[in-house]
Amino acid sequence: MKKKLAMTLAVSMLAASVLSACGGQSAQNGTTASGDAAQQSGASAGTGTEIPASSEGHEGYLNVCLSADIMTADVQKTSNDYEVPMNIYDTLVQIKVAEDGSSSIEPMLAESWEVSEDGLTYTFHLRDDVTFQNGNAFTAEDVKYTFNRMFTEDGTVNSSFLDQIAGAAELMDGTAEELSGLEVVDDYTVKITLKEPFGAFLSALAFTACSIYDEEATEAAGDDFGMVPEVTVGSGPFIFESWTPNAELVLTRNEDYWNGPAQIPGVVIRIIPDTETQTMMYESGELDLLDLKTNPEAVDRITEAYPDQIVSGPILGVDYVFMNQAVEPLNDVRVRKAIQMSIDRQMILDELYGGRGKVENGLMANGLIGYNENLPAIEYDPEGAKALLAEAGYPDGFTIELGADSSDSEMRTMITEIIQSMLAEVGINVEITKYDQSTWLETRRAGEMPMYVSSWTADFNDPDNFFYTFFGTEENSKIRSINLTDKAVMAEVARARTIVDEEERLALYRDLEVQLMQDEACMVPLWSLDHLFAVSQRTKGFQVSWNGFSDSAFYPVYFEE
Amino acid sequence: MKAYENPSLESEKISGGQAVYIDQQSPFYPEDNSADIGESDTILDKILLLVRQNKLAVFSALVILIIILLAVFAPVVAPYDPAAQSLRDRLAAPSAEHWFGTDKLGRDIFSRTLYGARVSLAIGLLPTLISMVIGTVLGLFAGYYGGKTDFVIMRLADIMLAFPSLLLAMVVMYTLGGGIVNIFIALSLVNWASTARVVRAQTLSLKEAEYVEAARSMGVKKTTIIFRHILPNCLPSLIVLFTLNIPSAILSESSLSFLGVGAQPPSSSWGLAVTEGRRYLFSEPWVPLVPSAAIMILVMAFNFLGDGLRDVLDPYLKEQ
Amino acid sequence: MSENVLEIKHLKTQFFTRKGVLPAVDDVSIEIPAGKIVGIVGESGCGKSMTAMSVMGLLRHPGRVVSGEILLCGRDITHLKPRELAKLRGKEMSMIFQEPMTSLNPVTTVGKQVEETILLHESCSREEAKKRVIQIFNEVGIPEAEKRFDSYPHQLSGGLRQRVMIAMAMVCRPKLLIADEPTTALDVTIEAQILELFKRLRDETGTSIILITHNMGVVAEVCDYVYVMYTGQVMEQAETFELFANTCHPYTKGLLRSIPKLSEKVDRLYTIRGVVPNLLHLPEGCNFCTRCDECQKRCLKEQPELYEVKEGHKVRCFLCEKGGA
Amino acid sequence: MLKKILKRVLISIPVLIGVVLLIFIMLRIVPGNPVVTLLGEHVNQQTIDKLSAEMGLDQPIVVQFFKYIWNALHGDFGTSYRMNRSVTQMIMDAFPYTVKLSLLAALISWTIGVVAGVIAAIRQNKLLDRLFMGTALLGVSMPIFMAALLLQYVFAYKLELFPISGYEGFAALILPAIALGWNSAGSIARMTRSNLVEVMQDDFIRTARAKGRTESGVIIFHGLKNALLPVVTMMAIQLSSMLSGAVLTESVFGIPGIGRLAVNAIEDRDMPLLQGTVLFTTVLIIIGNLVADILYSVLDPRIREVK
Repeated sequence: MKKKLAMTLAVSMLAASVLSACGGQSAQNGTTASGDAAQQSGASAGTGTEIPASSEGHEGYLNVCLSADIMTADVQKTSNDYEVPMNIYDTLVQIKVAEDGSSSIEPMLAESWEVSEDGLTYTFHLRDDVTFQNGNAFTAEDVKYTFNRMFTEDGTVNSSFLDQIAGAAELMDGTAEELSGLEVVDDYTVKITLKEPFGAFLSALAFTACSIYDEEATEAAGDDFGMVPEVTVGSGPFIFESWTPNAELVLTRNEDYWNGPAQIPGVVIRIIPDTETQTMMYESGELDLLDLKTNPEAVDRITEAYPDQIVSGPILGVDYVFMNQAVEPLNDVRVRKAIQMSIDRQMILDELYGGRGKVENGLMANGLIGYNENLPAIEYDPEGAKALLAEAGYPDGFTIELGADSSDSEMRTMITEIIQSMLAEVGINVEITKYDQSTWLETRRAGEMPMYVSSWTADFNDPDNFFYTFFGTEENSKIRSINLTDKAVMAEVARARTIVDEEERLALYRDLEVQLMQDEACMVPLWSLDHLFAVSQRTKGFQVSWNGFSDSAFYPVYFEE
Repeated sequence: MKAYENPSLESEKISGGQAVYIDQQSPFYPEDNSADIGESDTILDKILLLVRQNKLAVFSALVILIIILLAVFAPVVAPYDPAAQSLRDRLAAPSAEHWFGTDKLGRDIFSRTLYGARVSLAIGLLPTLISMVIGTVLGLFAGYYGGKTDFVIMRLADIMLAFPSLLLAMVVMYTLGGGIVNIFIALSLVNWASTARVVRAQTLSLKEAEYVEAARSMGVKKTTIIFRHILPNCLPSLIVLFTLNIPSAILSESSLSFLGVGAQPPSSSWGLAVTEGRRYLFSEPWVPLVPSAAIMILVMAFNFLGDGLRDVLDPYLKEQ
Repeated sequence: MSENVLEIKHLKTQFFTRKGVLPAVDDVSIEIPAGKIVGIVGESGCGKSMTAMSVMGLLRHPGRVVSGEILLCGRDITHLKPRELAKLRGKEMSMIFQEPMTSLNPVTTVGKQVEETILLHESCSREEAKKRVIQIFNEVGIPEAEKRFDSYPHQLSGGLRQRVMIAMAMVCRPKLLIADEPTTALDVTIEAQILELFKRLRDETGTSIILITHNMGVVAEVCDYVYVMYTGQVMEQAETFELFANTCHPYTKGLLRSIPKLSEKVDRLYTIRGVVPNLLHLPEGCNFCTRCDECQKRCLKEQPELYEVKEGHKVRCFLCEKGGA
Repeated sequence: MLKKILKRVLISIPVLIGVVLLIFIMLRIVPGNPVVTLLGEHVNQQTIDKLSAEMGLDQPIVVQFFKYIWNALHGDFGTSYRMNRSVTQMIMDAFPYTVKLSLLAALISWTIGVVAGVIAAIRQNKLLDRLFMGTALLGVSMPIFMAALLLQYVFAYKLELFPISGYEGFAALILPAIALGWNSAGSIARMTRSNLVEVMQDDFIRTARAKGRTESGVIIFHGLKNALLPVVTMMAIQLSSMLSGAVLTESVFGIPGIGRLAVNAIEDRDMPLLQGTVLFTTVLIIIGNLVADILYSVLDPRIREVK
């Protein structure tokens, strides 16, 4: 009898599995009719079996994907996951990219603003017709609340974008209750005072991390804010509808958006870890948008197959080889210069990226405010490099460690391998050491990484975002394992950000760039790249974000059937 | 082989349990066996039998041998330096110059595959050997001493077996970090338990054998009994187990590499080559397919050889 | 002599091994009269089991009947298709084996296993089949038959298992039952009971029985007629009484001498010297010459034939060439 | 019977504790502070220390261990570093996907495995044997992710018979399940084949032949039943390798199951999540072993009674 019982159990288990599987199937049938998404794009051979990514109730949504699930939609608590925030929140100001590639700061939640002569006081006049997605009206109090929260809430990571505001430090270490530099003048006017002039302040405010929250909703949500879609409220063009961890995020159009509702009903963001899968899904019409940066090897094929569906924009970022001046023999400027001269950057750019980008000779990325087109080129000259090495006392080269993060992209890994082999040509034996990410970061932050390859992309469109990050303070230069020895230059970098006069400021940055990158050869600038996206045939209006981030705003997107 | 880790069976019968003592007289052809092959069969005899009987296994052994030779003489055979890059020739299709084409950095895939064989063979052989030595010693002691020793060792084995092996290896790699040496450690640590179980079960039955009883009554030292009298009788099963464990080690390496916690570039393990090459499955299929074919050939060869060895060495599975 | 249930005529069964051809059964002719118990005796490997297997059609690769005829109730079954032969097995002829411990399927109840035989050969309902199983269990002396129906083999003693085997073999009332060393694995009291059962079954059902054994005592007890086999050949054949009373072949003599007798006091039990020769390397002359106490020069060169020494008593020995011994 | 089950359950307890301890220790000796990774680029040391303290990472390991055990006993496996969610909740969300995938894969592998094994055993060394065992062995010999990629490429991308990726609905599960099941089918086929070959040498098979079963009847009614018994316990081992394989298949096909969680956890150095997923899978396997053991002893009358 027990045997019978066990058999019954086993059989019912199997049956349950089959049933649940069938249940899934019938649910599937319910949605196949909505397969219009699948009919799009170049996959003409579609036999009708492709099933659109979106599940029930998401017909006509834009189908996009991310490689990894987001951590939170609370933008104050993430330094990676901007896609959802970019679409569900608004910032005070925004950056717009013109046809010619130049970018400008434009109004968003703030209709207009004035900056005082000394560059210390910013007065923002806010829109009075904005409501949050829960119906609450947007007022100056929300701005105050949001910026205060950045310094007081546990787990926020983006305070550096706002810490120029007077009283920020006090608020952070608990000696003040409120952000003293932020004053609510009336419901629709906010006055912000900085502790010292900061030319890039508006650019910083335009960054998604400075999105404005609804005080009431955010307070009510508590720890659930950013984690539970229903309570994660913003004023943006899309509403955070649902989040199935590791599977998909759904954003639905905000019908009451102050700037008019978006033209697409919503966005389904699927989590597809495998980039090869992403490419296949795009080709079979299951995705409307494919980020070619995450799948560089598909670029040639995709651009060839869908030449009219490629949207491209420059990445306001540069890849660098970092060199630690605290490590022998990298403390010798001749050695650093030799390394600069040993890497054939143009060839790597041509071969790996099909030349889609620009070899950089300085710190700043092509497209950044203050970018210097006319920097002298760093020539590829292995013979000269050998001579320099001999001069520095290393005629037979030397051995140096290059630390790599094991979670690096395959492209990055290839680049380190190529650099290793190129440096071997001039006698430098590069040992690539793989660290897991946290050890890599910790070693780097401790200033002990001899060499590494990394990139920096602008958070806000200002040279300060590059110079200060790497050279602004002793601490900054240490945590990037640069350990800049020239303290005079460091002081100049710190001074530059306080200069009010734009021309003067940018001129100083240009000088500093020559000093740091050419004279002192602090790092090897490699290139800035173009960010390519492939869109489906029906998808129009998509724009690469101004800095070339992978995360995109979908408000401008529309379908052309 | 995993199939024999069956806990409920261990006291009943385990592959190769009473290896040498089983009654060789099959009712169907008593004359054949008792008269000629008989009980005095050595492992060598049985391997000779295999050579005559199972062409596939012999062929597999030959393939393995060739791969070993190629790996050993890679510097002689390989037409190129496996690390030499030639960016301009990257992803070149197979040609007279590059038999299997070139990879994403313009390195010769044929040469890399030859050198990769060293890594993959080492990963197949070394950790398997280490883990089996650990497992054998623990299994012998557990089986022979019984009691608390047995309980502790077997619970330890239970713990190891409770983990999905890949996950456990992932955790070890997470702790130690990527790299070939760490794969050795991870795989050695993970796979000893199944060997321990098999050896223990055999020891349990061999312990009762007359000649062991006799040795014991004459006062032979316990360790001597274990290693001189019991261990040799476990050897046939251990050889089979060894051959069949190698493929899983090789595959584990490729899985770990796929997940990014295995071998790290620029090393040239096959698993890593497949992983790195899979981006090119559409456009330059030779890049991932050559190393995966290499893995498959080696793994299959070991599987066939193992199956063949089991057929001749393991009386339970003797075939017609 | 009454009608023969089974006639084996010049049967040759060979094993085609890699090392050569093994003549497991070499020109054997056996007759089994209805309602009799016929014994086949010999040491292990003498071909007695192989003869039985040949009859049953249970030879496995690489063994094969090479020539000869096997007539079951007058019908030649040597060339039947496997499927047709299967129909006969269990119905017309059945077999029980030496190892009662392992000859039953360990994961099925013994009742079901016996029932299976009925259901295979006769169309009858399950209930009816079960009834018949219980009935035959009673017949073969299995106590508490109904309870035993649901027992698994491992729950039964060796003797009971062998009774189950007999029940299974007898349940369809076959004309011929081959019992291959049915009592070897059992202890003596059980052996006696089983042998008694054979006699009873024979008497009650009229089934002919081939009893394969190496035990002359068993033969003496139950057999009507005896064949002595050695290296695949029949060495001597006679009615039981005749054989014991008038043993001719040196091999048979040796077998008989090796039975300990309480009446005689001996220092050491007699054994036939030497070992059974390898079938691949049989002596040129008489197969037994290597071990024969009475071996002559001729025996080394020539193969003796079966010489009839008396009606129904044949001997393969030159000593009996002229009849009588 | 009940006693036996109870005994098996009791024996599992030290195993479970050992598993927790082992995982716990292994994950604690990892160098590097996970908080650093977690917080990313824009963060200062102050924040790092604050968060480390919040997560209890500054406490002695023994304290951490007992806290963990205590919480785990209350169903709380901690909070994921990266996702900032309850690990228990994440596992519960992911579990159904993995279960569906594994069950379907198991169904596939058992069916294919047993059928191939039987055919191979019957037609030993004939063409069919070679064909079936070859296919089965191909599954065993191929890296499972390669099988997944090839299936995906051929059947989803080229032939467009199935969705390339996804987790909703039956169709989306078929390819991942085949990729997963193919791998195990090989071992099952091999085991079935060798068991069957072995069983077919047994005495009771001869008995079955003697009672008039045709060869196919003998195999089906007597051979298989005995040969498949050990395969039942194989199911438990299969469960283990299925869950291992799910790690790879789920990654390729984008199924948000337990395996994905584990991979994510490793990529993100998310210790609580990794700990939770590994523990959870291990418990599943222990339970699976237990069930297989019990099932085996239920199916095999010999073991049923022996204590």
